[in-house]
Amino acid sequence: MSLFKRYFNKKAYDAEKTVIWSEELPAPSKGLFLKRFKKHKLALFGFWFLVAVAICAIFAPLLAPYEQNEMSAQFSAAPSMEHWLGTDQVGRDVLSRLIYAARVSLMVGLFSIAIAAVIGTVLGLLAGYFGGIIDGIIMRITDVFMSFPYIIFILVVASIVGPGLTNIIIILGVLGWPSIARLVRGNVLALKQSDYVKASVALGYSTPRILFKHILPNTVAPILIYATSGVAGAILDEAALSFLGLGVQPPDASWGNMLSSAQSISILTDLPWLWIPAGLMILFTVLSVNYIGDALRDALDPRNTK
Amino acid sequence: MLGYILRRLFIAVPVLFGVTVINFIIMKMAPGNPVDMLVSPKLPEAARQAKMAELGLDDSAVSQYISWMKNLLFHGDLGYSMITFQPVTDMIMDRLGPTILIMGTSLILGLFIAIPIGILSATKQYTKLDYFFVTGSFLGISIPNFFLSLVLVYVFAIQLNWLPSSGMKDIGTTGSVWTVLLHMVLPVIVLVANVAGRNIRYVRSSMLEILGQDYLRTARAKGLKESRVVNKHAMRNALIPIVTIIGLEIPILFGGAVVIEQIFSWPGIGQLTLSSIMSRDYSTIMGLNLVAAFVVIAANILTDIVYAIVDPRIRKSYLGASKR
Amino acid sequence: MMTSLLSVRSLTTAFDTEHGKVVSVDDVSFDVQHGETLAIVGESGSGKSVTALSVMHLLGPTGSIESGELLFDGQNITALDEKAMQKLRGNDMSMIFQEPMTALNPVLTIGNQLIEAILLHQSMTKKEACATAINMLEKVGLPRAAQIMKQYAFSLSGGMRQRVMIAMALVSKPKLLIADEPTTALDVTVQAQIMRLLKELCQQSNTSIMLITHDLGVVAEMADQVIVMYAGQIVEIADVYTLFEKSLHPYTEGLLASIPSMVFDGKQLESIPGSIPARYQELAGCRFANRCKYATERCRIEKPQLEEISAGHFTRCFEWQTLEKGGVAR
Amino acid sequence: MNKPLLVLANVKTYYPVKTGFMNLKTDYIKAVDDVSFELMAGETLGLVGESGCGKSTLGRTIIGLEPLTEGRILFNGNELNFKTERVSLSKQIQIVFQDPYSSLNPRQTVGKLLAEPLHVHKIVAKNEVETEVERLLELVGLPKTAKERYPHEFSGGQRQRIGIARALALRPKLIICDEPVSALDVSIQAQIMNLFKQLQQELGLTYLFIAHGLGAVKYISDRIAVMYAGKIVEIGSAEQIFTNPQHDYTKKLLNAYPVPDPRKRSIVVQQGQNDA
Repeated sequence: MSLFKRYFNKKAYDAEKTVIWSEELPAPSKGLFLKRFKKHKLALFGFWFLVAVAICAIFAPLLAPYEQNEMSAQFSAAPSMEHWLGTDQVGRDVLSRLIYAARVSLMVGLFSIAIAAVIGTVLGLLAGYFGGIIDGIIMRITDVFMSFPYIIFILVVASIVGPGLTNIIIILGVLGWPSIARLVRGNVLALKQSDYVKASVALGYSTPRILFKHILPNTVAPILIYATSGVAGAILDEAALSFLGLGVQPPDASWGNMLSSAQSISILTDLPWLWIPAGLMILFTVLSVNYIGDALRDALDPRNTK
Repeated sequence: MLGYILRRLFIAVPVLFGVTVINFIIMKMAPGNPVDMLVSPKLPEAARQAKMAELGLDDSAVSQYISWMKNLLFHGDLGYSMITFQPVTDMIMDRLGPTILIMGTSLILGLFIAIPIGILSATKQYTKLDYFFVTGSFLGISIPNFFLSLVLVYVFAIQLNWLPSSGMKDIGTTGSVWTVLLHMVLPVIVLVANVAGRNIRYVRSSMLEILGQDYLRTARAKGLKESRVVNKHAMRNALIPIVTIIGLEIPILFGGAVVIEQIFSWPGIGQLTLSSIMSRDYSTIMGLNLVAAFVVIAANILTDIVYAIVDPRIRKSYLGASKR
Repeated sequence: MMTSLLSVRSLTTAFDTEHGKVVSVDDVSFDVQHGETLAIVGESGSGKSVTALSVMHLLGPTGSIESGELLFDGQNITALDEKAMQKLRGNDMSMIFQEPMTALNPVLTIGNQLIEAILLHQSMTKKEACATAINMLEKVGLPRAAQIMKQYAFSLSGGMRQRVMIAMALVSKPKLLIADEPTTALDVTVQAQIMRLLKELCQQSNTSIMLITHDLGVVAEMADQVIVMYAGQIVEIADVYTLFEKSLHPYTEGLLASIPSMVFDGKQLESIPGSIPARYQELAGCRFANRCKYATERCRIEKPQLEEISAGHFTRCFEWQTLEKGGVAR
Repeated sequence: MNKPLLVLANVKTYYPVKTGFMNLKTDYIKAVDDVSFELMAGETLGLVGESGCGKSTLGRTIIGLEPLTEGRILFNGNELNFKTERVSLSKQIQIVFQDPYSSLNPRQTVGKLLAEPLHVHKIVAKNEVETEVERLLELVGLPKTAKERYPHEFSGGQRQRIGIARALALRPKLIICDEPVSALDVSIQAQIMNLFKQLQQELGLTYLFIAHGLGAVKYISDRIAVMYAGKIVEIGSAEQIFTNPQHDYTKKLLNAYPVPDPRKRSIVVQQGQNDA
């Protein structure tokens, strides 16, 4: 049966006869993503705010007027030309600590979600694609993990493994994967039914190829959207942990632990420069991330044709 | 329907089992031996061993787990606190009331705010009003609840001196309903801001999805007023997925309660959790964790069942299955 | 001559999109007479559905009527406010849609949705409305109507849902029924039943039908008058016999040739090459020129107008005489 | 055309459905119920039936996308085993899907989409992949420039051409055409049908051509099988099915089709019928 082979091996084949006509192609549409993203003015603002925070974090030693633990003679000093945001009870410059603390929030936000996304994506892919017992086991584990109230679970684990930046990142990452796994699994289940994945099976592609070249790229958008809100959540969680004293430990600065001292009424009342700037930094950072996530949702949604 | 409920309960069994196992493992991972906290370090080794045997701590982890489960299942007994020596069950029961009070109030108030605003926002998509509500909702989810608490305390308790900022009642009094209500205001505002913030967007997007459906065009083609199209045809469909919110909110509220109760010295589960964590009272933590997980699972089962009741499509498929 | 029931004059409808304003119905005029069935034929993107939605004022937030006039039953409804339109919709003009699967509200019973439609336009008690609803369901050929009243859409088949839709649309005896691809989503055997039902019921109540379809077979069975649309414009208007016997537009000719017949004749299937150009609004000449075997240089640089060839037969083509002679120039 | 290329013997595809109290009972949906036929090399068999009759499931069972519950499927005399021979079988049997919007990976350019099977199965040498892709595009009537574009930039008919080119890339003998024109506009349907026919003549392909209407398969089929509720109720030459249908259901299908001639109007429906 070599009709086909003969045809394809024929060096010069009669193109005129085979080509029915040549179709016109529509003009390519490019830059739609940016166009949609840019419609969200607040997301653009959030983006530049985060860029500024990131610059502060990266170049903290250059930008901060003082070392984060450098103590001056003035204790609990109100904002002045010397110390723009005043000093804390042991005479450290609040602005400098604020700048250094940006490192903590950004690192926690990015790295913990990276860990959670990797674990969640792999488990979600496995559960969704293979189904059956594998799916059953993975999904029951996510059920168990999601049954614990998240913050309490984190607090308990943090109290056992001990506080500190690295631990916080690992805890948030290791405990944050279940919702991503569920999201990915749901997407994979839907994509598995799609004709293009069926076509890939019929074309004899290997399972890893189908999983990683055909299914995964099409779940990236929802993962990315979810991860953005995950970043916001992780920043808030780290701040809460540090605020409660189970996160980043002094003397290292974190926005959360800078607020911690305000639990005492006298600091709350008398030294507002100690806690208000840190609170606002958390608020604006998280707000920026959330706005970006919202814009991403609009820009990446393939159903969105408006 | 009964078959569905039973099956749903049945699925929960392995999950609950998993919860207890993980809980137990975490406690075993905890550094230090609880005995060392109970007995004086100067006690001779033999006496220490005797104490361990008495507490059952020299058994294998598996048999410890089994006896712990036995106590839980047959006596509802979660063991004793390592710090206060009170029964954990009693400690939790004492604290449950205040927590349910602020969690329940916040959940109900939050949804009462979020549902109408979310629906209004969706029907007025891309108007100034919509932007206003959406921005408010973003603020609600982005503000750290401890920061909002501090700001509220600073403004309303310290500067204006309108509201109390700590405890559930005034010190030395039994506490009338009115004073409890006053004490509740600030913590509830913080939780409501969160609940409403999250759910305005949820309701809004759920409603937006419904607003694009064909059957609303049918309703308009009938000549229905737009208000009726929205309030009858769209709302019914949009409210069904909202049932699931309650299941999703409860674990988040539990987490929020830890921080809020700490700041406002509210004598609930959250405060107990934090103080147990700080004092490494692992048997109490374990009990608390278990109760929390149990509440979460129960809430999820309940939402699933309510969902099946309110959605005729699902109701049908399960009714059909159990009838046959 | 009697005045027509619906008179559409130079209707132009546009939508706001990401790429700016897109005109999807361009200067469309036609009449629907009392008791007649007018078919609007075209493929996706021809503007046929948008024409129907414009008449109903159901274009949604992004669409709007840019210019033109709509006269319904002697009344100018072009700029009618929403409240007045609500009185017309479902009462004097009704609409049924292509997708019976999604056109009914999934969480309300069939009875609830039907009774709602009745009470909206007729003054009667709830009990009377219920009886009317059951009666109507029986009329559209649904067995056990009383039971169906209590059921939800998901428990009915596609054909049954479309019957419910028809019952809902005809319950107030409208003067005009707009049927947007009413049988496209259904199987052929069901399609025949639904077509017959529509025809019977509308004849009984002297309801005019505006039938939107892409299927010339359905047109041949149902229509009195036919409008062929292509890329937002009307390209041909004729009565159904004239259209099928001596169509004078190359697009109609191509469409007719590409319907597979049910007679075994061993012929090749004819086809229209190519597809609708992406930005046809910007073309200098005829929008069909790129796919037309009759196209000349003139067709590419000059816009053809709709021309009356004989009484009631219009075509938008420079080369209609070549078609009439029945030959391809090349 | 002496030896059958594909033989189906008592093919059944059942889906288990859990029912009863606590879902303990298992019922079966008989999607394909005892189907047998032979398909000769170079032949086209039209498979016709209404929605839910199991025609698509049958097509997907033959190419191993749905599990075979019972029965035998022989290809070239050998029993099909997709578990172990997927790679070699994919070069023999290919499929074209109904929906041109969901059957192409939205994140791959057309060039990558067509090059991938060539790479994976090493159909041509690495340096020839580029020209082979162009050749495939030309074969289905698309310009070479289509390579750099993403699927969403094409119209429905053009996407279906891409889908056909992808199926042809592995140079299969048998192509399952799973309602490939149902989702397209009428004028485009005819284009694609003619493309299928022309490709068959050029390349000597064998088709199992699935459609819901008889009209669609008339021009391309040598034989036609009519399917109803999981079973084939009638199979015969295209001419015979159209001129001398035997089974009542076939007659009903033929009658139900609207005749494109207003002078022969006839909506023939038996009384008291419903579609429940």
